[in-house]
Amino acid sequence: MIETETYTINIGPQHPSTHGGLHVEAIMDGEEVKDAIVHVGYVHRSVEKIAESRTYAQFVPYASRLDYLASHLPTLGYVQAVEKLAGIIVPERAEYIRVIVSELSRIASHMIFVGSLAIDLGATTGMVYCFRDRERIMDMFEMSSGQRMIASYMRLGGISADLPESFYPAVESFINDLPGMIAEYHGLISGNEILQERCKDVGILSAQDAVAYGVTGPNLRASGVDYDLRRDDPYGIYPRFEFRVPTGQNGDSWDRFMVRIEEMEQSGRIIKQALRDMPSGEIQAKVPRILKPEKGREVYHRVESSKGELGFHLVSDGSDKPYRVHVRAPSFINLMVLPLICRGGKLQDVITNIATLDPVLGESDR
Amino acid sequence: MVLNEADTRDGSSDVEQLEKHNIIVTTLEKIWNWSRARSFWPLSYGCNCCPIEMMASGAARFDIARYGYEVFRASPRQADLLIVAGPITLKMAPVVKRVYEQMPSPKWVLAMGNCATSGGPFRDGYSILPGADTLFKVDIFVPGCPPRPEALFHGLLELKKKVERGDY
Amino acid sequence: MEHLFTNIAQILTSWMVSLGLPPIWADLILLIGQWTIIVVIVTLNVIVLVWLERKISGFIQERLGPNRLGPFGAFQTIADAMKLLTKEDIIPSQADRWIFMTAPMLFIVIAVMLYAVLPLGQGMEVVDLNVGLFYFISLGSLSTICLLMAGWGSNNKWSLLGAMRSVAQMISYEIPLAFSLLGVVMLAGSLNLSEIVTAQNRYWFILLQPVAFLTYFIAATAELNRGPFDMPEAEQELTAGAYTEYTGMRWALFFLAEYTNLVAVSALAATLFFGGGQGPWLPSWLWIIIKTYLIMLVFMWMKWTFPRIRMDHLMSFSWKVLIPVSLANILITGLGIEFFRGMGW
Amino acid sequence: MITDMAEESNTAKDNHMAELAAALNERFKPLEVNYDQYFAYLKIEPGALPAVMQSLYDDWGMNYLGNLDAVDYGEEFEVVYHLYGIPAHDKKIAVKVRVPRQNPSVPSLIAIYPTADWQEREAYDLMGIQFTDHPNLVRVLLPDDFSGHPLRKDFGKGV
Amino acid sequence: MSDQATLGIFLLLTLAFPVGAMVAARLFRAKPRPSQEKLLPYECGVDTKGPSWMRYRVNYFLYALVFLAFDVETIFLFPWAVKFQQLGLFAFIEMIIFIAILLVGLWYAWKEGALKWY
Amino acid sequence: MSLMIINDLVFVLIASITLLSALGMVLSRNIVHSALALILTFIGVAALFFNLGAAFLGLVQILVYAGAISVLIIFAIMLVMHGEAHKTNRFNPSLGTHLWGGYIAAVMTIGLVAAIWFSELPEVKGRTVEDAVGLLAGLLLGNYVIAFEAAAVLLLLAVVGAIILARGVEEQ
Repeated sequence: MIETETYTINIGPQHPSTHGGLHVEAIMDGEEVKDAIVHVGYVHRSVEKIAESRTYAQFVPYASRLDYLASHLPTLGYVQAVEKLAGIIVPERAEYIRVIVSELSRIASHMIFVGSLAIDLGATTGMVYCFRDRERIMDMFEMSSGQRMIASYMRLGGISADLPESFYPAVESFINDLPGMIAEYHGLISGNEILQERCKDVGILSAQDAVAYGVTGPNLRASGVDYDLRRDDPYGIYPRFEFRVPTGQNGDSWDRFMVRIEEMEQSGRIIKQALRDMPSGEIQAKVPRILKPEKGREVYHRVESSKGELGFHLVSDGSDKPYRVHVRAPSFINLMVLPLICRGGKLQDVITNIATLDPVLGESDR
Repeated sequence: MVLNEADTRDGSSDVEQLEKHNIIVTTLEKIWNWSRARSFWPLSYGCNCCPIEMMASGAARFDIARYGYEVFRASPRQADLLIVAGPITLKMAPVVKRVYEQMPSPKWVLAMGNCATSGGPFRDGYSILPGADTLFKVDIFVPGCPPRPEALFHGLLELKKKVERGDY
Repeated sequence: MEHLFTNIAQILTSWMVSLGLPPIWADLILLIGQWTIIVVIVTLNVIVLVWLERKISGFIQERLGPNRLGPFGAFQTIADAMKLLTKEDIIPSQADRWIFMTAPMLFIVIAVMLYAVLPLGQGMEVVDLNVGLFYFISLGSLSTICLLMAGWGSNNKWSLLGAMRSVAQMISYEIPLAFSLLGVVMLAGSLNLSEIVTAQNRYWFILLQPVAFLTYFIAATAELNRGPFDMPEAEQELTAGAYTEYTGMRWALFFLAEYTNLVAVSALAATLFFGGGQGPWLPSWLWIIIKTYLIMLVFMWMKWTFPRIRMDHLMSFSWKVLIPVSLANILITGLGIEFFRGMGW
Repeated sequence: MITDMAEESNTAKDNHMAELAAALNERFKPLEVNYDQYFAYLKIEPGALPAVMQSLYDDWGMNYLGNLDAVDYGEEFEVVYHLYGIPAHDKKIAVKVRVPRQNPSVPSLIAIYPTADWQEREAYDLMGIQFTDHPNLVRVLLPDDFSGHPLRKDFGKGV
Repeated sequence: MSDQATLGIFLLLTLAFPVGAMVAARLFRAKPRPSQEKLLPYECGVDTKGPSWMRYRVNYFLYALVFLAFDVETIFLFPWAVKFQQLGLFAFIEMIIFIAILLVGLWYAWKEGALKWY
Repeated sequence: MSLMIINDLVFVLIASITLLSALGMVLSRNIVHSALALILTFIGVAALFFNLGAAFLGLVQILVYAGAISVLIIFAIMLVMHGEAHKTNRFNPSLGTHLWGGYIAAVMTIGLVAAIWFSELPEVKGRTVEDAVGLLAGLLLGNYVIAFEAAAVLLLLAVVGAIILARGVEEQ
């Protein structure tokens, strides 16, 4: 007589907690999510096509606009891919500076993750605290490159400018304060029982599913898979640093949160070591003004971005412009599991799950 | 994209209609514009880098709340100001258009960042509209990629002057 | 000072009677005066409260908050209110027109009606109803209907979902709210609010009924749809919940009613647990304002600190924790009273 | 000195990839095997794709499809699959299939790698590759009413 | 005047308050001719799918039921609480029995999962 | 104008609002409108209680009927809602049902009017009960204690029965 009927509710594209243009069609039965259909592409800016009409060097700013929360990481991926393609060897000092800014980017990105999780769950104050601390990183980026957020700081074969003197005290004091900031997040955000209840056992992603769906980055590690490209497929000078790869056990939202918090600590460690070991010297390799890699060469280079495996597939046709650029965007692939982890949960869990998957739509949609 | 001007600009009340015919002195309109200019409630809309700077402008260091513009509304029904932060893609265009339509008059649009003003670096792309003004009338353009929060404030304060003049 | 307002009222009445007005007309005029004062206070208070909330949220978030318009940004809310007055009124075409239109109006009516029995100082209540406390609870239960009307009338999924959720929430928290007040009633032996205040001559009931106060506070937060329990307007989840489709003045009425309810609930807490207008040096009406504001500060503090609770936790918290606790509180209060009476105190 | 070290390790990588390529050649008898210091490239017929992938998954531990994309080579499209294993090991294989422009149809890999779902949709969306047996091959990034496949070299608007 | 008369007049006055506010708003607010799109329901900027007045699950109803039982209980409890100090021990025990019977109801609802939210 | 007349006028006003909303409840084609009209009826009855000086009973009417039962009814409507609830009121389907309903209503009304007409009502004019709540408590826990406890059992049975029914509904 009375079978409940399902209904569809559109979360997004214009919704405060979809981090931009994400559209989730939730098929609901009462408050329970029966299924979810994810629509992306609302920020599809045709980056891959534009790349084919830009020279290799001109694409660097576009790369940094992929993941705008941690703009150094996609830039790093792209310049290293081109360096692989053209066989450029980067000076030592530039490598160290790249590591420092990349890891700072990772911390900034994770800070936004913590803040946006807090605000998505209704705790506005948590967001403000994270942004307050992120401002210090933005200051450092501004010192080094002149831009706060989207610093196209890296160049093919090096970096655009050496670090200014004021950068060192800033980064040192930041690294020293980092444990205090994390303690504050624990006190305000993760120490809150309401938040814990909303995250624990919500959106469980098993290790098998995570691997099968190609989930990478902190989301994969939260599911208990110990896989970090910085250690397992090292690039740049990462093998020289000592750090731990944090993993979770359950693969729920709480683990995804805690893994990121711990990654911030580990990034702090890496920056400390990099500052200690950084040599002086050149910051830019000799790169021809018009770079023309060998015809027919192709390369797939991947880095561990703050969201997961960020890969660049470059194909060269011997001209000064890439023949094909494909970006393997971790957010895009990670979002694929959203229906999987939302199924059977509550409507409010969808919000938690989107927040803890931490997609960046600019990167996802390219 | 066709501009739908039917309800966009002429959002004037009875009293203002009278004012247009010079029947009532413009004091009342001045008062309304004074309050409108000081109380922009932005819609929390955004789809790229710029919203992050928008969020940063709400946070501790920049604090948009000083001007009273911090009331970010989730529903366009209660918003006055659409900050178009980020590129408008072909897929997003009908959504932005509708969100804009659904805001109550009087309403304003601020195009934040290069993408929203002109398409920015992605102008050459096949899936981008060259600026928000192809969809609706934009009151203030704030360039930058992304603009700093200070730039956003500057834009807002310019818009405030504009609204206070009744120039909208 | 203490009897300032009551004296003014008396003088006015006798003056009007001396002019040859029948006493009943004098009463009526006085009532209209009282009503006007209450409405003005309610409206002004909301303006102050919104400003205060923005300032406090700024303080909590290491920001400044509004500071450009007027001293310390105090006129910010006035600008907002005036702007809301001039906003377009959208009634969506699919809405259930009359229900959509009347819901916010009834909501504010119920909120203002609560003030009819609140003692705003010694002898300063509009009606000294001898079932005042019960009046408060009964009338409060009606506001669920208004939210339902708003949700249904909007004919929007977010609205209806928000409304259904908040009704489920409000009915669940109404029970512990009523139960937590029973302890106070047992001690005071009356439902009359001014008699409850008098009964606290020796001790404030917060000392005798701390558990009841906690239960009341939590349940009241849920009834007010505030803080961690803001289900009808869960911005990050339901866009704006039951209020999604409301614009301009209609939305402002909802907003006004929410803050009006906040003041009423805080004033009731001050009356029941903190001795109402009792306190040294200052007149009673000032004391009640101070106490009310202090309680409201705690409400704001909670709102700006906690994340939003999940619906199922919210419901089970009421039914599985608060109701048993408040029942146990009644039992213990009863036992305590019996015990002390047995001891002959 | 550091460059020396890098070169040394590069030759080691080359050798390793050469061995891998030889092993692949023996196992699958592909159209063409190739390698550089980062990948062993395996070029096969589209029809053989599911079988090859299945045995790479089962026997070689390549359980992680890192990347899937398509390149427009004029007369033909090339679909490239970059495979890795989790937990990490040193086999890195890129599988390539070439399909004619007239009928760009490739078997879908969803059954083996669920992660291929959106990536195949993306290749369909932007490059127009038809993945047979894909349960829901619709546009993912572009609006449904968009006409054409923009990443093809003959698509109009690329400046 | 009697209490109820005062309340009645107060109610009438209060009814005038939102009406007055809406009239003031009507006088001053902007009145453009709304477009069709403006009057559509807002659902994150896309078309809503299916009817918005949809069927809800039974758990709302169950909560309302248990609520009703307890609401009626409150009504019995309030007079008792008022007179508690005069009524004596016997009334106290009667009330404990009364509450206990209702607690059985709560326990049953709990056990049967009527208090589960889904 | 004496107070009596005002009193009568108020009574007529409240009674007509109550009756009109009752009519609206029956005649409305939209079931939710019916429910809302029913709430108005309840409030009207509460106002009648107030008018008679029985504030406590009036408040009980508001709390239980307008505040709780109406929510229950609306939730029940939401539970059985189907597509076009705003057009169809499920409870007035056919002419036959209308006739039967009208017949029963007429019989009940006549019975009620007759009962009021023929019974001798005691004169209560000018008597107000000061402490109605206290008296009520005394009676409930004194003379009528069996009825009081029976009410509890009744409520328990209502809860249990409703849960069993609802479970059955859910399983279908």
